[in-house]
Amino acid sequence: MTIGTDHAPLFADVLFWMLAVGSVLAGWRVFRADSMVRAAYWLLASFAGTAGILLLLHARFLGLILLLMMAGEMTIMAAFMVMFMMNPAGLNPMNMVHQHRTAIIAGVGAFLGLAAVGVFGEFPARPLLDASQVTADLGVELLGDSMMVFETAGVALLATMIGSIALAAHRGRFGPADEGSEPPALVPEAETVRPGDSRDEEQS
Amino acid sequence: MSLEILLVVAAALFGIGVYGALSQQSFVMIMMGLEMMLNGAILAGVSLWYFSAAGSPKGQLLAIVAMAVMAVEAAIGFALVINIYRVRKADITEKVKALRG
Amino acid sequence: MTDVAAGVLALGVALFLGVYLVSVLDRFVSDLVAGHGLTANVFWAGPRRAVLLLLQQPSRTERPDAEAWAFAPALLGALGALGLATIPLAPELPLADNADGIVLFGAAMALVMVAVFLHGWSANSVFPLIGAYRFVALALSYEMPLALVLISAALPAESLSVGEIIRSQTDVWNVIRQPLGLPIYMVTVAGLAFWGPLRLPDAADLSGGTRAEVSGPALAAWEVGRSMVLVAAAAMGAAAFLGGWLGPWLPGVVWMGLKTLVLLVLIVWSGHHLARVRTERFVVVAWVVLIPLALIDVFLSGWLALAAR
Amino acid sequence: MGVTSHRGAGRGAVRDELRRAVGKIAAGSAVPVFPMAGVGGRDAARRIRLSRRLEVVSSPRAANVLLIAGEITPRLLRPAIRIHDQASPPRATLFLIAGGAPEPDVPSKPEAGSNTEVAAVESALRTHAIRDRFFPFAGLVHQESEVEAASRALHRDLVLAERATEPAIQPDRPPLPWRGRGPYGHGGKGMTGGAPYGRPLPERGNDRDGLQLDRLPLRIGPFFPPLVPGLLLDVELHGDVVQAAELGPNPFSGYVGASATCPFMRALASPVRIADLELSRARSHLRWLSDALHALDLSALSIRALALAERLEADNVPLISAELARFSRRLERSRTLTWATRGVGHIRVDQVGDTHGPVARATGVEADARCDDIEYLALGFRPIVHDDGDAWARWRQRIGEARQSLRLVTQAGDRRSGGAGIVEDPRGMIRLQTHTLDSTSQLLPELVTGREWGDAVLAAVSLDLDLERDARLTSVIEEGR
Repeated sequence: MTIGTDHAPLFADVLFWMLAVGSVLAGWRVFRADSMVRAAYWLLASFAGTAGILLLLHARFLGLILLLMMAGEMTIMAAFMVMFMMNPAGLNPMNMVHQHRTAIIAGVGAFLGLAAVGVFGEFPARPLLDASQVTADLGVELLGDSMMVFETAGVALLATMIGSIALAAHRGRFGPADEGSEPPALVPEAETVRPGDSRDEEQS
Repeated sequence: MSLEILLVVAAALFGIGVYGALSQQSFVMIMMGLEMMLNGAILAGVSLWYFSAAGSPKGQLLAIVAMAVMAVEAAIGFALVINIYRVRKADITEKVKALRG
Repeated sequence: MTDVAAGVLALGVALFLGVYLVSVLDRFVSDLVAGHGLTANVFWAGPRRAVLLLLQQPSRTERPDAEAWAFAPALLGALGALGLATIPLAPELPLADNADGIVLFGAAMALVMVAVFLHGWSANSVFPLIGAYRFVALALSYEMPLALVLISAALPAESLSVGEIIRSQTDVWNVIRQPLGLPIYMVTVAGLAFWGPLRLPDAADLSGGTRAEVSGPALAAWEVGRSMVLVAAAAMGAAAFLGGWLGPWLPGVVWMGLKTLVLLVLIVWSGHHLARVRTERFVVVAWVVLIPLALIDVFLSGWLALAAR
Repeated sequence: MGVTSHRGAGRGAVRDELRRAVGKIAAGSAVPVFPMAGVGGRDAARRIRLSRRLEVVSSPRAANVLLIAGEITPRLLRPAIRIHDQASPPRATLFLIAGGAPEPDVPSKPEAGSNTEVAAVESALRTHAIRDRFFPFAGLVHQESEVEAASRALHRDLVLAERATEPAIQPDRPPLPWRGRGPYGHGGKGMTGGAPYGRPLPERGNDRDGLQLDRLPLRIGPFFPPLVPGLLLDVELHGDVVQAAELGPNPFSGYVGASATCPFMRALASPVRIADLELSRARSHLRWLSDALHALDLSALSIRALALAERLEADNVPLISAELARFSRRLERSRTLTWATRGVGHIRVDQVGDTHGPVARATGVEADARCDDIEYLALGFRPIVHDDGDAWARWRQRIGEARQSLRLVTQAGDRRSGGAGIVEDPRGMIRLQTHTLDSTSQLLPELVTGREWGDAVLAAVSLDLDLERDARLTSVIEEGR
């Protein structure tokens, strides 16, 4: 099932155009959707289009990993939105936009600038010749010459995990963050909830 | 399918991302804008790898790093959203501005 | 092109047989456990029910996301088919053996989460929604062990292609070489197809969960899609841990089918014997027990693979 | 797939033939039934699980036949109508209106002309009136044994398009149009101003993790399958965590009187054979076991438990006893069952209060009216007690008591007990003089608050509530005054 540019050019071209147009359209829909769950999944669709193009470019591993990662991430985003607004589940229309004009100008400007670089820029023409070893090469590179990059990314991810848990947890760095498997009790009605508030009284 | 077209598509994705990041009120939607920009960046990187790097694996490495950045951004973003929400009860930017004073 | 057509045909036949088999097995085990006598009804009940559902009218809720609601079952079925397409059912069957098959399988199974979440969310109703985010919690916990044990299975083969993984088991099957792999994988299979003890999103305490508001053809499509994911996952288990088509005397396809059947029987049996676990307890177990075990599995398999070189 | 079809020559006829052929295939499948139990209909509604021709579905959406067993009281009427309209066409309703809503516990005839019989006739008349007024197309049977055949006939006629689907009872009004202002129709200022579709946006409240999230108010019942019929529960959900729970009114109260067929009720006034009492108790516990297994998605095992309960008679006690021993060993050894129920719905000793029966005994309170009964003491009766107080303890408690009851049946011979105005029924103590109504259901809101929905349901199931019994006790005590 290796579909690539060298197999059937017409087929690959048609597929590419479908994926490219689909990806951009889905990307546009992300910010026009009136519900965040829809927005999250339009973004996933946009990523899926990109992933398809990566597959066409023989970056198979990257394309599949992109899809795999985004499936999880976008579902978490969607779940977040449901969590913050069960009205119910963000199915009611919303206005999520502000400073519209500035944003459009900036977006169009970025597009024009980058597209100009793409069209008029000079890039060396040294295309990929042998697509059979792409994934293996990437593996060797990751655990060979670029081990440092790989390791740095790994450590950064670990730091992120720790940092985000510390940030998101109920009590911050110095206190119990609802530890253990016992579910925390319900917090009684309080006007403001700050770290440390209302926890003590319910434990007594 | 040529390098120019691929780069234009990537630029379009990036531009949409810029628009989204600037126009949205909700933190999570702003994060989606950032991800959209990274989406364009990944596409551009892989296109360049395919057409002008002779398949050197370092080009793919760039895309992997971009994905790691995306994961970090999402995780930290969600954590910040929860934290701000916890402290200020706001999940959109304008509420935070209003509470600044 | 004829190769592709033959492959698609083989895939279709395998999926159809697999889904039918799941329906027969489910009735069979259910009747056995319930103490009913066994009758030929086991073979007809599934198709009859499918036809009945096709005659039923689809239901409507107030303001659903209609597109997503219709899309979710289709996506689930497509993912099952895609997952099965990565697995070569026999050495001579075309279409399958993708060079990165196991990553493609992983990506397809990760997208199951999207299908289930959309299915629950788009109905605009409470219990389906609760089912949907139950599944998010469940899926985020089993994805990691699933990916890790599949990677371990790929280590001795030094390839991400499922065909190579099967060939690497010529001497000894992965189930013996990596004893931790198959049990962990089977837990994640139950999660993938939300079957048996991990039937959390469609559970009885949610009155059917994500499918509580669904009826008619959509319900039939959803159940068929779920069975397709189950079949794909069981076939992958047979390929990655039980040596796929390898085996004496019989043709490869038969071996593959038999091994898949064994895993299907295990899962279906568990569905009628094991109580549904609680979401939070499963999440704890997945992160505290399954992931470390899967990591140990990766290290041991990697070490063995290096030693064998 | 409407039921109207153009009967004509040519293609229409071919299509009709095809439709018939397909319909015949579908007619052979198990009938998807959604049971709704009113007064006195709970056992009949449960027993349809035993039929292989009928399939109990968990949601009315998937049902073809809605079974309404027993009397629909006014509080049950609106929910029943809503469920009827939710069922996807083709749909049909089947009423089971027994002449006197007999309980199958003990085959004894009520004395002619008694209050019970009069009440039963009145109840049947009321249900007929409801059927005539709201469900004019519904089928009707008088015997539980006819339910299967009648459901199948309805189902067959429906899928063969020989019977029109029942129209919705309430008009299907579309939700209010979105009265939005502002450029995005979002209602004005902010992200979600206004009241979408005429509904206010949810209020926010603190969740248990200190976040302010949207609350989702929800009314559960009275026909929510995993919970007991008639239970109305107003909950407020945060995600799937129950934030607040409030018990609704008992829809049966005022509509059930003393039942002369229930051996425990008779034992209040006059001595009844201990064997009858204990058989009845064992049956009740096994029926509960069936319900609890059903709520855990173990429908095949649930059928097995129910079959034990329904087969249990005075002459096959040793056989059933042996089967139950095997079955209970299997359940008690099940790791997943333990895992699912241990620590769920934990009741502290100080919460027990007025509660008695197995729920109290599973919390370590050794309260049992049988302890004060000489006849029982002569049989060497000692109550079973567990201390854990969680759902798993209650599971083991009831299974243990069912086995103990079967032992007592074999020992009891012709001994009789009762007549002292106090009796221990499967759910607790009934006392005529001092009015202490069992308050197990009052425990429920406290047990489910702060729990995830799955745990909340398991906790509720483990209490073995019976709202009909509650209503009956109230009426008996009021009559006694």
